[in-house]
Amino acid sequence: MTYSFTISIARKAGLSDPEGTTTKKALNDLGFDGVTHVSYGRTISVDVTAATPQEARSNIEAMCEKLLANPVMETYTIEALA
Amino acid sequence: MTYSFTISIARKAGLSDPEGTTTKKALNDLGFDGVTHVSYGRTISVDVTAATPQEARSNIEAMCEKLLANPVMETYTIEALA
Amino acid sequence: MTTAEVPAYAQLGMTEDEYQAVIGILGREPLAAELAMYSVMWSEHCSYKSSRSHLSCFTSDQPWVVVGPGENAGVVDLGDGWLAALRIESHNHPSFVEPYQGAATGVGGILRDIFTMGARPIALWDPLRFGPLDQPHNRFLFEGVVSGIAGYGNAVGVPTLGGEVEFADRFSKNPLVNVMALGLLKEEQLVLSAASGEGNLAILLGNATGRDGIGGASILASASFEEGDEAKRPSVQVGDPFEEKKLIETCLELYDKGLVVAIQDLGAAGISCATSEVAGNGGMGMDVDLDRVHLREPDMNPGEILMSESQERMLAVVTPEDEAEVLAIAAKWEIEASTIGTVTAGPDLSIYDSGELVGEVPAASLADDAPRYDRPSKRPGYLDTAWANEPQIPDEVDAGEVLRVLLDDPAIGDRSWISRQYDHMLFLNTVIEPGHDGSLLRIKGTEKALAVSTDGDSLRTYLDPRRGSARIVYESALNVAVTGATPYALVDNLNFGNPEEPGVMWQLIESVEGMAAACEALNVPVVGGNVSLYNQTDGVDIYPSPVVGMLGFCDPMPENPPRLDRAEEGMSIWLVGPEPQGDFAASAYDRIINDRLGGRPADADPEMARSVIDSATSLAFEIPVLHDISNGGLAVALAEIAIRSGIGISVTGVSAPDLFDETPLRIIAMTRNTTLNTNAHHQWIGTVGGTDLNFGDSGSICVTDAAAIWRNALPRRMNH
Amino acid sequence: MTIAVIVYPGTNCEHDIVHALSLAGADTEMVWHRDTELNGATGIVLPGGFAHGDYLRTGAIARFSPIMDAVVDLAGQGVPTLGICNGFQILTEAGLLPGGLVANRDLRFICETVHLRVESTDSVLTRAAHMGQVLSIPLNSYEGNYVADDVDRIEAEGDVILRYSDENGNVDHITSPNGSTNSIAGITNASRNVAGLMPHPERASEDILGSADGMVLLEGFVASTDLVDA
Ligand SMILES: Nc1ncnc2c1ncn2[C@@H]1O[C@H](COP(=O)(O)OP(=O)(O)O)[C@@H](O)[C@H]1O
Ligand SMILES: [Mg+2]
Repeated sequence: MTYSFTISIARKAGLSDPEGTTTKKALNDLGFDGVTHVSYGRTISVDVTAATPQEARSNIEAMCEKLLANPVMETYTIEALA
Repeated sequence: MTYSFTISIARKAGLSDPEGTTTKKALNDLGFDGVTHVSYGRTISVDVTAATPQEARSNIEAMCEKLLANPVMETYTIEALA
Repeated sequence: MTTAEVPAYAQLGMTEDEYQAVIGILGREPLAAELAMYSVMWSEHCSYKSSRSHLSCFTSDQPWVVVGPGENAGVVDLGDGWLAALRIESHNHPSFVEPYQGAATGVGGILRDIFTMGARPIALWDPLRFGPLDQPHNRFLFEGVVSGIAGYGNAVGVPTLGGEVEFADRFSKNPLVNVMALGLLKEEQLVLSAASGEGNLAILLGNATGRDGIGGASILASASFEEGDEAKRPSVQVGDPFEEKKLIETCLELYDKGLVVAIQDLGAAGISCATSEVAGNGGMGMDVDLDRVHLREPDMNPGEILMSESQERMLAVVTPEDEAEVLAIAAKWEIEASTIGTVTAGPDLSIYDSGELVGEVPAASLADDAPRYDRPSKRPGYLDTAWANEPQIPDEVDAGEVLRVLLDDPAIGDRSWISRQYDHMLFLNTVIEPGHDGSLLRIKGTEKALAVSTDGDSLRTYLDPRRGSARIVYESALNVAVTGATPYALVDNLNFGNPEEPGVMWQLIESVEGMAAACEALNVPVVGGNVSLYNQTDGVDIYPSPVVGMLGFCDPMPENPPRLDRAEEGMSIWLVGPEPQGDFAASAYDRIINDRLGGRPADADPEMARSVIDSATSLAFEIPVLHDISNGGLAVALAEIAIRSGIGISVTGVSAPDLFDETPLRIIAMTRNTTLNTNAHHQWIGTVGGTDLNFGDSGSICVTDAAAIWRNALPRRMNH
Repeated sequence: MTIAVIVYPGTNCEHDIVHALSLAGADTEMVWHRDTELNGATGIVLPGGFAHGDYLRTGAIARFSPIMDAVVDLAGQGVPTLGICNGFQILTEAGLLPGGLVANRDLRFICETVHLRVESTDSVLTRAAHMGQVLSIPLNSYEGNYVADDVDRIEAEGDVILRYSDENGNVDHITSPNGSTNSIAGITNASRNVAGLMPHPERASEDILGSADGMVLLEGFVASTDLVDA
């Protein structure tokens, strides 16, 4: 059975987020004055075959820990898709 | 009043996704054999001040059209955060 | 008309006559896949049907030419077993649709042309043309193209050593993105694209085939753009420099081990073009099995597989004995490979899908039988009006004030906003980096060096295609000569409007003849080129924009080649070349200060060209500063030296209009002593020193002020 | 006495570093990332480039290459180990050096010669330089912006070996070319045998290339490999 997940990865608070900062400035320059904060994240969608939903999720957790997110700089959340 | 939104941006179907392909291969190499597909996306979180929630959302829609998403290659969805 | 009423061939951009020609070749109506193949292979982009007959005036019979036009890249001999491969390409329409990916895939494509020849790509250059930067969309395109070139070139591991850029209104809806690449190889590594040996195998290497850019060649590169065409966007191709890097290393290892009989990159029209060309070039045929093509999307039909323009793919012909080793090398570099075809005695290219024959055409007919058009040409009416509209230059000008304006022009100001985004140092060959005249690269382990300059001048070629085109050849020759190199070979890129308009054909013919004559005068072979037509949007043609890439060669290289930043207190300044002739047509002064365009550019004298270019080449071995005069005339050229060296310059006896005159074939030389060792016509004009650029009665400007304006010209427009 | 130069798919500075190390008198051997042995290596260099296309995160996939067990092992034993640019990024991903590298402040690639001030001579890379020395060395990266969640500890322990400065050695965090925290350009580990930097010393290895200032770093590194028993 194949399960689909979306992993959202964000830069840890307090570390610089040049993409966010630059985009905020660009939006302000374009006349969107009301924009007060912008931050960037990445999403990785993964399809994985496993025997049970639990196994699939624990697999995804292992992937995040090992490769997909960098614990020094990032935090992540996992969402299972229906 | 400040409203928060998260914009999720995905690459249009059919376009090649070298990052996704390379990451899938890396996961398989690491022993995650069950991974059958990986694709990449990005999220942008924006805080915007506006008089009404409607005004905030229409602002966000304009930002997406103008700057945040690349209509040639990407599709996007907007989510309002509570 | 609904699509149902338009015949299939017309939907694919073919004329009725062309369709009849296909029927004539096959003796029957073409199958769907066959029609698709002819439509793309006979498109302007692939077949050069409008321009081919005019390109014959270029010559390339010099003894140092190893491979002339016709192959993927030209190849010249550098002695001691070394060869250089060079090529130029355009990716204009794709870059307008999606600037980052359009430019990126343009870089990928030109690199494949180079390593297809057996060469390691060692450098890139990027001649660019955009609309004015005060319009946000033009800034968006410019930013996207530059980052696309950077994103792909840097990651694939090939340095970008320079280029050029122009901004003019007619490029707003049709920017020009050309890329030139240079490769280096040893004699024994040279490979060509002609298949031989019945029973040899065709192996497809690299990326999986997906629905990328199907019909891209015919739709994007061969037809004019209309407002609203952005809807054609699904044909955007995504570049993968990582895949290309692995493909380069794979191919170079295959050549090194002598495992390749022939090889061809996959560009426009993908598999159909590559298989028919390798087979046709060798007078052979090929059986191709589409089931064996590795696909990105499983449900593709034969026509899609044949036409797909997925990037980063190569087709290698190898012997059956070597197949296993070739596949093993591909696996080592972590790229996919599948054996998709077998070379036959010919003449047919036979395509099978699920065991069924879906197409069978004479391989050579796709290339050789493409139509050729001798399209009508007529001198366009705008010329008389333009020539009569002569520039008016006042006798009294404040040169300092004029310089303030000129140095702020984005095509005159510091272009390191661009080149800083490019890795221009990789391989440790770069002796003269971007920001001077020509680039200079050493060849490690030898005394030899290569110099390159790319040049175009669209407004001058608009005012006089013949003279303007000759002048860009001379300018590029001077740019390489001031590094110590001798002009050695040229590639050209003909960016023109809609060839079905007689005025555009006239521009093209005049331009080609002008370039050919200048090359002849310098004894420089034209070893390759590219033609990009239909650069027309909403009925407006671009300015005719031929671009040349000149390769210069020196052996040995000067020990300490001239640089713009080597001017020092007390040096004498010399002006080498003809007296100023009042040449202001399309000059920076007339365009920027007077804000108009008109007059007829001066003709460059071939005799004078040879004399000045030769003298530049030899002076480069002796003196610290040597700079050719181009955009903005003497004043701008001197300002560039003063700014880069951080020191003042005093000029005596040059009147104000002459400071901005753009008479061709002139260079500035600086010497530590009071003589200049040259036979070319020259005169002393001043001395280095102080803090100002001082033009005597004609005005002055402080070097630090000039520097600030010059440095800020692009950043102030692009960094928001 | 051989310095192993690790080559990942997408690495592109391997020939350049070999060239410069040989000018510094070293013997080198290129090692493919799928290999698993580094027998007899007296030093290790992870060169610049775009390992695995820089996809996912720079250095993230390379960090799991089969050769990395041997790299981590030898580095742990004190073998001099140097990461340049992408190699630095791989070393941070592998946890051999603290912190990480994110996109440049202005979101553009930067290729230009910058000035670096030597902050510590207590590392395999900076041992031949002198404190406060200003070096002119090319930077070439998109993700060169150094971040760390424990930057105060890194500073306090003296792990910073190179900082971006002006030509006179003045450090101004606002004008650091890429926005690096505290203008950090290079760091070392607690044992001082692993070092990483974003600029490319091999690109400043001969006067004809515009600067030979990188040689003091590479010569220092080669000298420290001479002290290792293979
Ligand atoms: N698009 C570009 N990309 C990289 N370098 C560029 C670009 N445009 C200009 N340059 C560099 O700026 C310098 C000056 O260019 P240009 O004024 O066109 O020279 P010239 O007038 O001598 O032909 C050259 O070194 C050139 O390579
Ligand atoms: Mg010049």
